[in-house]
Amino acid sequence: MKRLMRSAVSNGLALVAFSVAGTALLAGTYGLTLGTIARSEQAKQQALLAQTLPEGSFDADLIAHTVAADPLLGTKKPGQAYLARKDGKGSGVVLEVTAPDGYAGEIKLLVGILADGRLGGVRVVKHKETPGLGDYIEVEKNPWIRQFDGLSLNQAPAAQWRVRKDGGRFDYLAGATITPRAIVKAVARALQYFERHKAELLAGAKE
Amino acid sequence: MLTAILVMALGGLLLGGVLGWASVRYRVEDDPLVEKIDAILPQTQCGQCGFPGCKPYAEAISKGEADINRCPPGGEDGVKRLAELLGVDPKPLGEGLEHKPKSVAVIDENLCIGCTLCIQACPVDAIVGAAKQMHVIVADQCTGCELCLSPCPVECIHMEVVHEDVATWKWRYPVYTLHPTRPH
Amino acid sequence: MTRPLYRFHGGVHPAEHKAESSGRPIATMPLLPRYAVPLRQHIGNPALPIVKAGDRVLKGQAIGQADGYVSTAIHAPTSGTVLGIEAQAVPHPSGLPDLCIVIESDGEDRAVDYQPLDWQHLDPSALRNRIRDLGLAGLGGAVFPSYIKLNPGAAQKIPTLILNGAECEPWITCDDRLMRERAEGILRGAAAMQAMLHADEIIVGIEDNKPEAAAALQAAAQQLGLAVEVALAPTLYPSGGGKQLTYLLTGKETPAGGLSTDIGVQVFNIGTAYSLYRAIEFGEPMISRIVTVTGHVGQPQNFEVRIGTPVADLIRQAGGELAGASGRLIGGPMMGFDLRNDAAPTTKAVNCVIVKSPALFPAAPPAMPCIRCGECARACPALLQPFELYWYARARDFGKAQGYRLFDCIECGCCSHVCPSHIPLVDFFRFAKDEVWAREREKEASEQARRRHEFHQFRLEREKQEKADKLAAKAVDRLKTVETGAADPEAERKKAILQAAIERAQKAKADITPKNVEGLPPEIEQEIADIDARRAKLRETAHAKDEDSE
Amino acid sequence: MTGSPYNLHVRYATPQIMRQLMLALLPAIGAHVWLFGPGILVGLLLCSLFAVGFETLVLLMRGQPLGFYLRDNTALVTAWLLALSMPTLAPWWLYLLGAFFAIVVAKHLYGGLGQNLFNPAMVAYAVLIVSFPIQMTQWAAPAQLAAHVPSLAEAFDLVFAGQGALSPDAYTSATPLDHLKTQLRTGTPMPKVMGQPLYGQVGGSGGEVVALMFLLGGAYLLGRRLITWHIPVAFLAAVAVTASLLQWHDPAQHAGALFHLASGGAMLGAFFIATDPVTAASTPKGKLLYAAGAGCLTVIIRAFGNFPDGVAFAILLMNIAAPLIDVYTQPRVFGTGGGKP
Amino acid sequence: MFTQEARDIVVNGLWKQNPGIVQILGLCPLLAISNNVVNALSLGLATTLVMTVSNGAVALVRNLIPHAIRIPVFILIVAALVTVVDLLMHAYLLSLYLVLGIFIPLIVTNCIVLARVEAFASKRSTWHSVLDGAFMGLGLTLVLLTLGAVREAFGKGTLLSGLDLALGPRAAAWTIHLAPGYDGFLLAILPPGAFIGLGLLIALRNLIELRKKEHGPHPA
Repeated sequence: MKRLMRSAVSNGLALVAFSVAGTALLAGTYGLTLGTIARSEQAKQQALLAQTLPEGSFDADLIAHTVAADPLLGTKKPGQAYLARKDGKGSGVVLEVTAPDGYAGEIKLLVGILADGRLGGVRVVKHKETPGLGDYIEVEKNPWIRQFDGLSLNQAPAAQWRVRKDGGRFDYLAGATITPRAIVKAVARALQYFERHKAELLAGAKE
Repeated sequence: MLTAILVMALGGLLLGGVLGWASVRYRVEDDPLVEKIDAILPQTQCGQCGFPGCKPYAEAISKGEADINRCPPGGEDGVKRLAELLGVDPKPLGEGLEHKPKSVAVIDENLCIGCTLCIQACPVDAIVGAAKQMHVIVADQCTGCELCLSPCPVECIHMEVVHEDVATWKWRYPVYTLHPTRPH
Repeated sequence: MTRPLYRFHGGVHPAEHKAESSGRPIATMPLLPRYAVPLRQHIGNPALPIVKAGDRVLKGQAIGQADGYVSTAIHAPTSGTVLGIEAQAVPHPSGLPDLCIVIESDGEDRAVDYQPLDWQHLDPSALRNRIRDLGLAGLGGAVFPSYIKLNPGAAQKIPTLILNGAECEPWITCDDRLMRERAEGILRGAAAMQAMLHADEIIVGIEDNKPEAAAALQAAAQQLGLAVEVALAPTLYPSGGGKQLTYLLTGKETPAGGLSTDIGVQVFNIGTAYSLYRAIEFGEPMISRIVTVTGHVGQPQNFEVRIGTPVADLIRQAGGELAGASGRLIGGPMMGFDLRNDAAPTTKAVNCVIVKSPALFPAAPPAMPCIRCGECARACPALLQPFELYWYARARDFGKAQGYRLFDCIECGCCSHVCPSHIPLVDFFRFAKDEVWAREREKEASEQARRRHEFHQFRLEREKQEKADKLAAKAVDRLKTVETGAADPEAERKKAILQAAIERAQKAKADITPKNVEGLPPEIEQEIADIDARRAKLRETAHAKDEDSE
Repeated sequence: MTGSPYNLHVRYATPQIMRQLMLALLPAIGAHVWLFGPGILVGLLLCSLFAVGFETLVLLMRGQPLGFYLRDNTALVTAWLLALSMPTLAPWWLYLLGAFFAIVVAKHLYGGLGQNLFNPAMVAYAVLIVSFPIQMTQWAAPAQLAAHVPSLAEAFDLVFAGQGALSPDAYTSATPLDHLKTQLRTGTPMPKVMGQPLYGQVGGSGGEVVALMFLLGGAYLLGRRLITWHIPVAFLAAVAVTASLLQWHDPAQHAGALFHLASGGAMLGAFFIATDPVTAASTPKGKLLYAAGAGCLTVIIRAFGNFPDGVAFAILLMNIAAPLIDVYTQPRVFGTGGGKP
Repeated sequence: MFTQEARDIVVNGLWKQNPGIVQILGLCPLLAISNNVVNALSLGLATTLVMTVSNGAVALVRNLIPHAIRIPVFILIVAALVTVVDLLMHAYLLSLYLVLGIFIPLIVTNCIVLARVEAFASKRSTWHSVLDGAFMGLGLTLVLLTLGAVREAFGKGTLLSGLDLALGPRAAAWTIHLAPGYDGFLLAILPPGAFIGLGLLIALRNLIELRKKEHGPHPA
């Protein structure tokens, strides 16, 4: 019995020692990297958002605020909108948009719209399309998504917001039409959303 | 941060305590591995491996003190099965060791002087007889270890290879042509 | 005839080739100058020879006796002289020689005085022992000692007696001819069997390609007034397998690893029944049987052949091998094996000799890999999955093979017969079975060696301990003697020490001459005694020589 | 030492079995030529050439008897099955790659004939559809719908020189399965989709006739007892039941049993691919289970998966399960009165 | 310093007992993250770092660790080191960190790390343990790198794509395009490609060993 206790206590204490040493090491590293991690993440987010807006269209960090769910955004839960400012005034907005009808489910997009209703750019954030078939919507794989840059509802009438196969103006890759159709539709709807909520989106008053 | 350290310390104390207790409480004394190795060895008790019998060799293997390729009676097949058991690569029999066909010792009755030396040498008591009596080797019990050969003062013991007969004959692994027989 | 038949799973229809030999009546072999009777003809222990070289024997005289329970006797096929007991070619797939009693015929063919068995009045056990001593063994192929199978067992009753006249293997017609020509004898034997087994019914199973045989049996049954049911089974190999025939006629499956008696059925070959008839009616031991000689020979025919007849002589009697013969087969083409040496004698197991020719038995086409098409499984009467078995047997994974019930394989050869890739499946199963048995034996031996070694160690330890104890006791004694003292302490002490030393020496001498003569089996004791006697004699003669020289 | 020497009168030796299989494929090939133009012949020819070429190469490398194995026709059967599952008029290198994966990877890397775990043609198909989804989904349009049916010469041209002269839109169309999925994803209701000209009477114009011919070939194999009924019946029944269940659950989103049976590779799979004895389960009960699983998975993959047809993936998945299925469906051995070994 | 023993350790790590293709340990990251050179190299180096330091640390304190709790202590040490690496990468190599994702923390459960600690570092000197950790790690990295290169080359026709994730945007230009216009063989990049690739690597090694045995000067 005594042997049992002695073994239990000595092993317990040894493990305590190692635990404390290890935790201390971790705690130290954590403290050291905490600030850097936050800054890196921030920068990363900003860099991603910046891709959807032309260079020079904003001069300050984008500000996030929440927008309510809207069928035009394809969202079912409140999402984020990011306000871009130039010279202190709202110069554009980046919307989180969901295209619900991809070949393999939802496609999450970031749609950057300038104050004048022109598209700054569109980026796919998340999708489950077939690799090699529907994934040319990623900018790293194909410049296809850059077709949207600079377009607006005025420049391209509603009838043209379709892929070529359906009589519209957008290119697509043979064999995969569902994906571009979904994105084109989603972007067009996002533009409509912007037209309707332009004022409040650009005001960014809730700062 | 302090909480983190405290939580970890407490967890360490608890786990360490339990493990320390369990290590003493549930210590396994006997190594069942030895039994498993021993079961593979052919039990000739011949000592060619350099150990006095199969069990000591099995113990040495399990402790990592002996290689698995020291047992000639077990042959390549035995080495392979040991390798499988221990999860190591099989290897050829060690230097100077070779697998011999199964043999039994035979005493030449005309020469035996009944000295009992071979009886003492036989590890499996397969030799029967008493002092000044002719000794006889029970062929069924002889493992072919050859340990009785050297003690015999008159060299009356020799090994005889056990040949296959109708009763012990086995169907061979079928050899059949995979190549076409050339027509004519 | 109204009996419902139960179709067993699988089976094949090989070309029958029965007509070659079934048309001619059974002929008798003439007396030959020499016979070689193998000791090992039946399942179980080989017979123990009870004659030696130079002995004169009569036809039907026992020359070997049953050794143990599963064994039976062998008899001289004719009168003559025993030339010796020597290793000879025997009909065995190995081609290895085995011990045979070689008898030189004296041409008189004088028989011992056969004594019919009063089987209706003999004590059943005594009757069975007589049958054993007459050497009766199953003639269907398995050669199991008949006296064991004629024991009704603890239940004192085996309700169903089946006579196996199916003869499903191609080429073989010995049973067919026997049934046609000697139906009455067969049924008389069967009646004796029925009485010994207390069977309620006798069913004879015959494939429907032997209508004459069935008719002959039916007629004989009527004549004898014996209630025998002759069932015509559809011709389908292997309906003559014991288990298959039992199922075919009764719808009962013999349990795997069990015997047909477990389901109240005993099966005998019709040839065995005929031999039993000869044994009990005439007291004739099993010294002959019917053998089909067919294939590439001058005149295929059935012969009544004495056990021990060289196959070469048999073939010569059937018109000899025709030009282009390419070998000889013992047994049928499905389960038989190639005979290496035609000097080998026939045994109780040899029912057929087929001379091969390339036209009748072309060389096996090259085997292709198994594609698991399942033809073999569809053909297997034991409901096995031969392709799985083959896979593991080929990989020498015998544990797995046994899991797929390797030992339920009856080696009928149906799977090899239908294999579209021409794989010799049965060869693999035979290989695997033998390998499993061999390993089992090896394990047994090594286990025994281990136990003996452990006991050896224990004995050495014990002896050492005993010796130490005794020495210690002596020392104490001596000390006592010394302490108590005597008249002349000094002389007494010296004497005591001297005495102790002598004793010690004697003791030590006794100790280092260990004996290992306790609890020996009698035959080894006998052997030692024999050898010692020989040695003693040797010494005596040596002494005598010495004395002479002096 | 020969065991049973009577191994001679085999009904069909392995090479003949393969020849019978190819014979049974002929009606469907004929129908295909009649309905879709002679393009398929180019595919069959190329696939056969490449497959036999790779087979020769590997046999040489493995030091195995060449003529003996080439005569067994297994490479040809694999090639035909692959060519029939691929789109007609695919570029030549697709056939080359397919033959490589079928013969070298799926067959010989696993040990050659009889040793492969997966159906070689289906492995090749899966590799191709995953790697080249665009090329693998450009199917020849049925003759009466296509703007232009390529002649044999044009077909050669297309296969070797790429699209060149002809725009793919002129002679290709999505298969009904593919099209159905596309339409459903974009929200077209089921009845409207089915009314479109591509769908013919049952499962795509032309497609259902080819499927019928596969059925005919399958019936021939059954009649010759080269396959047993278990796998095709269980496969097709499972397809029908699963499809019906889905349709019953949501008629707007799922096509019915008849459509599924007559389209894609259902019939080819049921009679010619799932029945491949090397890769299928082999006990009677196991075959039923195996094929039912494959049929059920086929419809599920068609309905919810990322690729239009699911036959190949379903069969490959069940290939993995086949050995296990066999272990658990061992038939009762004679004399064991029921229960597993 | 480089005794025969040290040389053996190096050879074992890189070839004879290579964790990736001989011991077949640590497959989870090996298969998941080897779809291009940069990912493979990064994870390989991270693992090497962890192995080197943890082997060294364990060897250093091996005499202080009671036998009964050695496994928890090993895991504690390894986990602490992995978390440190994880935090550092999160802070300074964010893009790469996002790509490698869960596989950095998973190094803790990579059996090769624990295997070396238990089998080697807990019994041998610190210097040899460090060497063993480093070269076992490098052996794994080598396999990862080869696999990554093969998969990337076949799958995308490039090498070193994604270098910018580790070295900043400038490095994007360093990507090597092997065959312009090559569409890519997608299977190689998808998970099955990893299994096929690893299988081929193992086969290649076995082939080399076999050849060595056949033609080698010292027949075994």
